[in-house]
Amino acid sequence: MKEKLSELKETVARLLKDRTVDFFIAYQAGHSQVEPIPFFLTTAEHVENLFLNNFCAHNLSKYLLDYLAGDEVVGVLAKGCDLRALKRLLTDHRVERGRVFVVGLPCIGIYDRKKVQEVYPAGLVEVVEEGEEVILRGETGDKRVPRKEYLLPRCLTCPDHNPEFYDLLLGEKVANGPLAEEDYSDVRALEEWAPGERRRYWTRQFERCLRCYACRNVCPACNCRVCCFDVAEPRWLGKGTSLDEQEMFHFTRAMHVAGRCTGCGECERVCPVNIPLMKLNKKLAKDIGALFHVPQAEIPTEVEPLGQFRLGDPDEFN
Amino acid sequence: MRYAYYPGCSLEGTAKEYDLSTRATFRALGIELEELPDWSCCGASSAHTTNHLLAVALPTRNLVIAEKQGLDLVAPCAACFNRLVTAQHKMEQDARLKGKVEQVVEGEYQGTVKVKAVLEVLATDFGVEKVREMVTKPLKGLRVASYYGCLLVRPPEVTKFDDPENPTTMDALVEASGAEAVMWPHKTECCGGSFAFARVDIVEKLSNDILAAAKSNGADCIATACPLCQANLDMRQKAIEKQFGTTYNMPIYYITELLGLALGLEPRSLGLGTHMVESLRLLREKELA
Amino acid sequence: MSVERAGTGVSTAGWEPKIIGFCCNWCSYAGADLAGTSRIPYPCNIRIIRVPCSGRVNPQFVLRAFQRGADGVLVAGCHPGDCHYSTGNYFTRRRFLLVKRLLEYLGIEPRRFQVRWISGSEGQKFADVVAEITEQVKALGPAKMDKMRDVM
Amino acid sequence: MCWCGSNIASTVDLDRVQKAVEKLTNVVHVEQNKYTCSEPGQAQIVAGIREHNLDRVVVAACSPRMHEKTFQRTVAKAGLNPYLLEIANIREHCSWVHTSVEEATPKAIDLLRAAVAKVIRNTPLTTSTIPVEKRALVIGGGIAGIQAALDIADAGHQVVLVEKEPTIGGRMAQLDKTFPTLDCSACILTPKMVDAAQHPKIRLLTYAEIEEVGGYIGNFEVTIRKKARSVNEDVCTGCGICWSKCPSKAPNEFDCGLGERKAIYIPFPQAVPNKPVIDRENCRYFTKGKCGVCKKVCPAGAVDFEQEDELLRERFGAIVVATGYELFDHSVYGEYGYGKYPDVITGLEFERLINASGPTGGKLKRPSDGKIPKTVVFVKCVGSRDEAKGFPYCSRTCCMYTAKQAILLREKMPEAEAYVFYMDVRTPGKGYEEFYTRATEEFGVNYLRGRVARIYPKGDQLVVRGEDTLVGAQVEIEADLVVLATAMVARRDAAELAQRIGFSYDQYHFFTEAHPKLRPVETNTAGVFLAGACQGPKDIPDTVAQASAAAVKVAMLFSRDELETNPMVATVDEGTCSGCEWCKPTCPYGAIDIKTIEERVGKRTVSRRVATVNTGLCQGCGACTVACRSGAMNLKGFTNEQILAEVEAICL
Repeated sequence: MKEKLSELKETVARLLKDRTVDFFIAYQAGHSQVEPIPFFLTTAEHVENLFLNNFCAHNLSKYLLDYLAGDEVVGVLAKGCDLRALKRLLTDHRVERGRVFVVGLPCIGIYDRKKVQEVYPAGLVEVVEEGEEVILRGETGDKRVPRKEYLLPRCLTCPDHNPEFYDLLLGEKVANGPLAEEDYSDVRALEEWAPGERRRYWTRQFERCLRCYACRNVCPACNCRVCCFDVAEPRWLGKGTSLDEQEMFHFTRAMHVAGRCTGCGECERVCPVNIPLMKLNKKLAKDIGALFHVPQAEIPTEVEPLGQFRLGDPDEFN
Repeated sequence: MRYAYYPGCSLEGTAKEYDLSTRATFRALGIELEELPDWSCCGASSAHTTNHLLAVALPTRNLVIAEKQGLDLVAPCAACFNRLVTAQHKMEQDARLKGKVEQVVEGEYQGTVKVKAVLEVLATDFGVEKVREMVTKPLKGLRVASYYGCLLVRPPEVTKFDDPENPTTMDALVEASGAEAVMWPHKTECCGGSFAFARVDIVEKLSNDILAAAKSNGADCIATACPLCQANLDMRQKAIEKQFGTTYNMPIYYITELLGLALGLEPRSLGLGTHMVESLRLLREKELA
Repeated sequence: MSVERAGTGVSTAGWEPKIIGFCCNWCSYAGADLAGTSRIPYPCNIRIIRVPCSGRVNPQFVLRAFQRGADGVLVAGCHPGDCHYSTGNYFTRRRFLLVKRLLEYLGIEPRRFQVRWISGSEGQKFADVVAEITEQVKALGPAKMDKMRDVM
Repeated sequence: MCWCGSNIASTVDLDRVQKAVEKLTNVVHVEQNKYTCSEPGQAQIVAGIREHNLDRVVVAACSPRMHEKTFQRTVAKAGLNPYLLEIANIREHCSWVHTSVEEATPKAIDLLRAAVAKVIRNTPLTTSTIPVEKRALVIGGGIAGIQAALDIADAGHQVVLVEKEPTIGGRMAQLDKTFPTLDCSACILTPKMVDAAQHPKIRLLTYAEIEEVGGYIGNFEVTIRKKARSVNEDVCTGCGICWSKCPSKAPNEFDCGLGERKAIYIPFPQAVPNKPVIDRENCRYFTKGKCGVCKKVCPAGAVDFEQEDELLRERFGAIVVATGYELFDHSVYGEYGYGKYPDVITGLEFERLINASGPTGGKLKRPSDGKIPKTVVFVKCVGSRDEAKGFPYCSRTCCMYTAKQAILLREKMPEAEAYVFYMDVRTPGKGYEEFYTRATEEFGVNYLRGRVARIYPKGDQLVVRGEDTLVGAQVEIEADLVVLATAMVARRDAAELAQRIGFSYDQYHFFTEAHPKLRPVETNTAGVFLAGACQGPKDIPDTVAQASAAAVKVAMLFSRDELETNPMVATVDEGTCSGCEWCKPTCPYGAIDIKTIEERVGKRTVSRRVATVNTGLCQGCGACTVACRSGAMNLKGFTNEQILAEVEAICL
């Protein structure tokens, strides 16, 4: 991915210069190699600060919501997963296609900062891919590890190594196809537990919640103009932090993205207390697939699964 | 093309001509038949009126053998065909029954073999057009009423063969042989079937209707694809004529006899000349034999 | 919410469960009315909230009920095909098929949350459903969400 | 709080409830009375409101389905908005189903607490009004449409009657005589057709179809396609020279194809309007480019080859759908010859063959060779009551018209034999059973109970083989003509029309009434009514009755200048709405649209999409509110705030 940096710089510079875009959203270097941060460019002079490596996880298209009131054309760098997020925003009529210029970025996987830092708490220089393995090259030497184990979860089952559509593609398309099939094994495992055990499990998770709303803020499906958690009346959610409010929050969040979640897992990645939010999202995705025959890969759909019905839907309510 | 061949008991007895003509015609067309080793009774017509398990088990035994042979199965006799496909249908619908039957026949039934009637093999698998091309002695001037009877077409969800009310497969083959297929309404009327032994009066009435309909629609003869139909119409024709005071003198052929003839085969090699109603005279009159 | 009594040390003597029933105005509420006019007795634990259609029942209402201490929740609507508004209960069905599974996944005893189709002529069925749910919830014991902490 | 005599008071300790309720915040006054719904009871409420200056009222009594409207009127009498009232149902849901005071009393307190929690969040709701365009659209010019149009017009309202054929009259015009009186169909129908054409309040649009329907009750916007007739209706006098000189012929649809007509034609002599139409597919001028005889001979110069389809946009306050039925296509019955035997005909074809203005001049001649039939077999339930090849429902009219046709046959030709194969004989109608009895006894029609298994030709006859289940024997009848009583089925374009207008239809594509018993002529779309066989198989008396009922519904609607809308409708908080549109597909009435609003953001004006609810269409189900994640969509009278408050009050 790094190798595409110079092409990215040229491209962004050109787009800004010829006014194809009014500004551009990409990445810049963060505190370390494993923590790139978003970068908002308004002039071509800033392209030298652009940064790109295989830790660029952030979905940048969500920032488009900050530029709704206006007529600027915004350029955005998008991987396959980011494009699905953008599709979510387009399907929800939150962003107009005409106001986005998509620079597509083929991607074969982003590495999980937390996992890499367990091996290399500091001083990582770069990650070099070698077939099934990766070399974590650091100041204190190389470590060779199995590639699959260090990728973000979403990258394992990613169906879109190339973005589905774009206005311009960086480099060549890469070979497509997920590394692993989504089998919902983590969801199934939890389903097997005794109800009391499951209750205790979720209590432990929700107890930690700080109600920082990072999961919501990063989520492409959570794109309401006004979030129900932020209004005073009706009081959908209490302001205090208590276990029951936390549970109410997580239940509501999960239901609000049910059938709409793109499966990017950003919510879980950004959670400061490591609540396994994808275990909730995937549970709903799995049930929606089984009950209504809408597989995760088809989301975003033209009409959301909960906004439609079939006369022959399963009925267990009698 | 190669098929497993299930003659069934009729083709070794009353319908010897059907056996002869089927084998001869298929050979002439280049369709290979391999007789099912150690085949046994299909159960018609008594098994399904006395014991439902037996009615499925008997044909299944033969199906299991055919599966080992790995070929699709041709059953010229309409009753055999009907019993075989009925057994397949029943086991498809009922897994418990299938388990029981497998126990009885001491073998596993996979459902991999397709059971076919002679008409289907000739018209669909081989192809009407190819038959037409291979005809050397077109049966010009012969007016044939194609009589299908009931067992080939009913029940339609089981036999999955042609239109149950107005089938046309045999008519197409008749036309391919150079003869004229007569349009008539009794193609699938009941001939009385095995009632021949218990209620001769009914069989005579029903068969008379069929003969009368064929005659009034201008047919010289009737073509069949079922030993029982052939037997009722042929063997009882004299008695019927007596009973109803009429004269038909209408030969009842197997479709394979007519096709064999059109392909240039010797009439005797097809079994012609051994029917109850003189079968060669008409052909000679028309200068076809 | 589904924490079993055993081990909590909370005394349940004299405890009666509280069950909230969301009933659609046209079928299930009328069914409950019919149970009344026919004098069919049923346990007193249910409190009915009238909604125009079962499709009006937001899953958040259900969770709020549990959050505030309800021991059971019933959502009742017209039978599929009979909705006064043609299609409302088809959405109800989809939505609550998921909610029920999600609640169960969160460890909430599924018998505490039920969806039933009860028509305006099914007074007896309404009474039977209430009796059934009450009995089940009684067997499960109290379900206050914030009691969870005690278990930990 | 109502005692309801002892109905409530004997099971609920109302004094204890009163003590509990008095303590609730916002509650300033509690009182009990014996019968709240009685005059004195209501007067007490009015007095209470005035005395204590109340702005919200809770009545704890019977079901709101019983007396909510009553008490809304009561509080309105005291000057309060009627929607500032809530009912706590402590009778049906409490005192009547719980036996002990100890059980019922705490529950009653909870129910009151919930009602109080809700009522303080009630807001005054006003029924807005929408104007009513007092013009009705009637779709379909058969007897149903004609009757509805005449009744609405006689009530003093403008009607546009749209018919897709060149003439009105519909199926009834094709019939010969009508049961059970045997009066001539044309004799009773044609005067009505003329009335419809001459009525000053009715505008006929024949040879026209509905293209598009928008709007809602009181205010429908309809686009009507007036197909090119190729004849200027204003000029044409209907003299008939054109069709007598026209050289091209085509099968006459009106005679079920049994006779012929010209390419420029009127379907039958009494057609209304008596103005011909050119069938361009069969016209020599349009197919070959030369001819023009009609144009040359027309003394009025009415023939216009250049005429094009015309689109009319009209406003209506109500729509009556009366599009009728079609006959089941019996060619799926192989045993009856796949529709290929010319002498196996339908009941409607029989009507044309015995009709004096039919293709045979009223002499019953069979289609194949024109011979006069001596033996006619009638077969009932062809396509009806047959799940295998047709439909499971009963077509309702066949028993009677078969009896009629058999009688007509025997009356006209006493030497002919009539046989009827039937499953049951159903005669529920005035004079119907007597009529059937006349068929069998007076006219000697042979009724055979059983299905026909097969029909096949024999010589120039048809053998009908069936079973006589009463005798237990097979019967074979050698017939000259077989008449099939084929099922009445929905028109093939019925579903499409229903979708275009926006109401529902059943699995057979018959239009669905709003309630099978109590609202038989309304659809679930306000302002759209049904008449005749488009709603289900029907005979003429039932059709006319339904048409008049639909007309009354329209007249009722038009008796008001403005309509009060249901105030409990969905409403959008535009500030919150993201315009995501996910609410839209949940609305069964198509009441949600998206509009663009402008707002100031900083220094500039930007536009933004938000949902908007058409209060004329919204019925207040609230499905949209749950689809809305942000809560921008809310339902007046059942708001999120109110329901959450009820939940919390009960759980206290």
